Amino acid sequence: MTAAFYALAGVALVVLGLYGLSVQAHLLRKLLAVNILGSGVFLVLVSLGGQPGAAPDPVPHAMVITGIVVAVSATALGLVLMLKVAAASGRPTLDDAPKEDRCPKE
Amino acid sequence: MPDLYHALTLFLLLNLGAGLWRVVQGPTAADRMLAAQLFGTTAVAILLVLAQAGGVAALRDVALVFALLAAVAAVAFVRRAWPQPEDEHDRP
Amino acid sequence: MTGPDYLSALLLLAGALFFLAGTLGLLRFPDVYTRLHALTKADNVGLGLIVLGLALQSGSWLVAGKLVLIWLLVLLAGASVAHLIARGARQRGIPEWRR
Amino acid sequence: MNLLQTGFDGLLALGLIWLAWRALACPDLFRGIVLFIAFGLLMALAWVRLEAPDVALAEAAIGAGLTGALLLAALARLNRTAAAQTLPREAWRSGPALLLVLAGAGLGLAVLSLIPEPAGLQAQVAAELGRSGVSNPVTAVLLNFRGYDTLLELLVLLLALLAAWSLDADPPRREAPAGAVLDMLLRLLLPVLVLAAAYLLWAGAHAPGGAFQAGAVLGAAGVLALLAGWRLQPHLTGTPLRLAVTIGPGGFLLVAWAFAAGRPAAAGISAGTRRRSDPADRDPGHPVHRRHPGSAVPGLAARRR
Repeated sequence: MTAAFYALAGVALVVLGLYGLSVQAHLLRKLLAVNILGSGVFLVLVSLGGQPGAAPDPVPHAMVITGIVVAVSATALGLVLMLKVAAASGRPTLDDAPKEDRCPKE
Repeated sequence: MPDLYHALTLFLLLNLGAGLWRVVQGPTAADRMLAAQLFGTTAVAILLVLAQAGGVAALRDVALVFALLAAVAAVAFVRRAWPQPEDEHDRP
Repeated sequence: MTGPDYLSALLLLAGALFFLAGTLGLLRFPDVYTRLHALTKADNVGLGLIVLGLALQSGSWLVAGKLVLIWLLVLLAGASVAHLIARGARQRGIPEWRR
Repeated sequence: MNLLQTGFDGLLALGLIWLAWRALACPDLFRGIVLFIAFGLLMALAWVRLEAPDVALAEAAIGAGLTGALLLAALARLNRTAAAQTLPREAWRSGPALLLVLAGAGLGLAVLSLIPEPAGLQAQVAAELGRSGVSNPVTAVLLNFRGYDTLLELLVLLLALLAAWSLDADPPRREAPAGAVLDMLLRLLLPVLVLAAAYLLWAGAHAPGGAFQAGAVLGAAGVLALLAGWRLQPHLTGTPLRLAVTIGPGGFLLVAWAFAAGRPAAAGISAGTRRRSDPADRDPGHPVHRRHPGSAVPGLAARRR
């Protein structure tokens, strides 16, 4: 029961993250979306690894810990890249985003 | 006693949910950060109660880490992200 | 339930009450400074009462000590952050609420 | 499993979804980041309810502490580059949304059908746990059974740090002095943070905790010091710092290389399939059984930023 709640929440987070990643133009938003997507995947992994009454499976736990650490370093690198893009082009979006999504240049 | 613990965690979680309204509503950035600070404390309380309820001593370590790092986000806000004159992103 | 159980249940409920008061204050008070005041009630007293109630139940001095340590750390962080935010709000000229 | 716990789980799951949606959808980025910090807090509670205290520790240190600080600092510098921070409201795209809802429904059904999963790897891990030298199964998996993965993860951290260094010509900027209160907070808190990191590393052998969580706490300590305006002495930031950040992965690589060179047959084979007669398996002082020395590297990686 517990596992089902969190596994479904994880699926919802994956969907939300994918939607945000594909629709939002702002790079910081995209990074948030990737993080949320990752959290959803982690939730599904861990909630499927346990059985009611039994000791939980440590392998997904270890993988998720690794994943969390990699996610934060990837996020940090992404933030630096975003700042570079914003400094170079004057807006925190990628150039191939549709025109109407671009931030007005100040 | 276990029922009291579980009722308490549920109550604290509801409290936290109510606090979200302040994050959404603002009006100033400081108000949103205050609410986040309260969430941290509430999470510490929930973890401590869960540790006692389930007999899982490790959850006290999680609460300890929360308590240790409670200030990090708020300090980042005060030192970096708080715009000098309160400006447009403080409007609701 | 024995005597200490009732006492710690009472303390836990009182702590929950302070958390409720803190949240209500955060939602209802009119400006940053008054909300700060409400927040510290939950931080300091609410968590303190809950820690006290749990420490009575823990049955070991080590665990009780750890609980108190966690409370002290939250106190330290809460007090510093409250000061920093209040000072920042003053510097930025966020007006105080007047009736 | 009683009603109160079910209520807690349901509320927490709904709260996670709502927070993720609002963090992505609200027009103001700062509000989105604060909601994301709250999301990290609730994720830690979810790990607790899923009986994964090790993961909860990592999430508490990283999701609720480090990531929020990094995002807020990046947002502040974004403002400084005069980039617009409030976007025109994102258009609602029904096409992708519909597609993703369909995919999500299929994914949900698939996940639900997997829930009464026959068996994971817990039996295998439990069988080999005695030979791993630690009694916490998650630590055993991370540092013994999947030690090479963990080595590669250290390299990932190092690569991220190097890339950030090469890209980030951070112009020296003037900072307001930290003030007496923040200075005092750091003086009190930093020693406790270092002590707590050592405690988590030590506890990882027999209880939830371990190198990653300890490294994350150290990293958060470094971020806190940076935020207060504390900097390394100039004579420490050049070659010494570079040497310091490579010691961890370097030492790990050296151990792995020595191990592989000494016993070619066992190299690259995970502990689960290793021959039972292996003499090194019973030797608790064997390099593979030791905790790797690079636990501080995540901390260093974050410290420079």
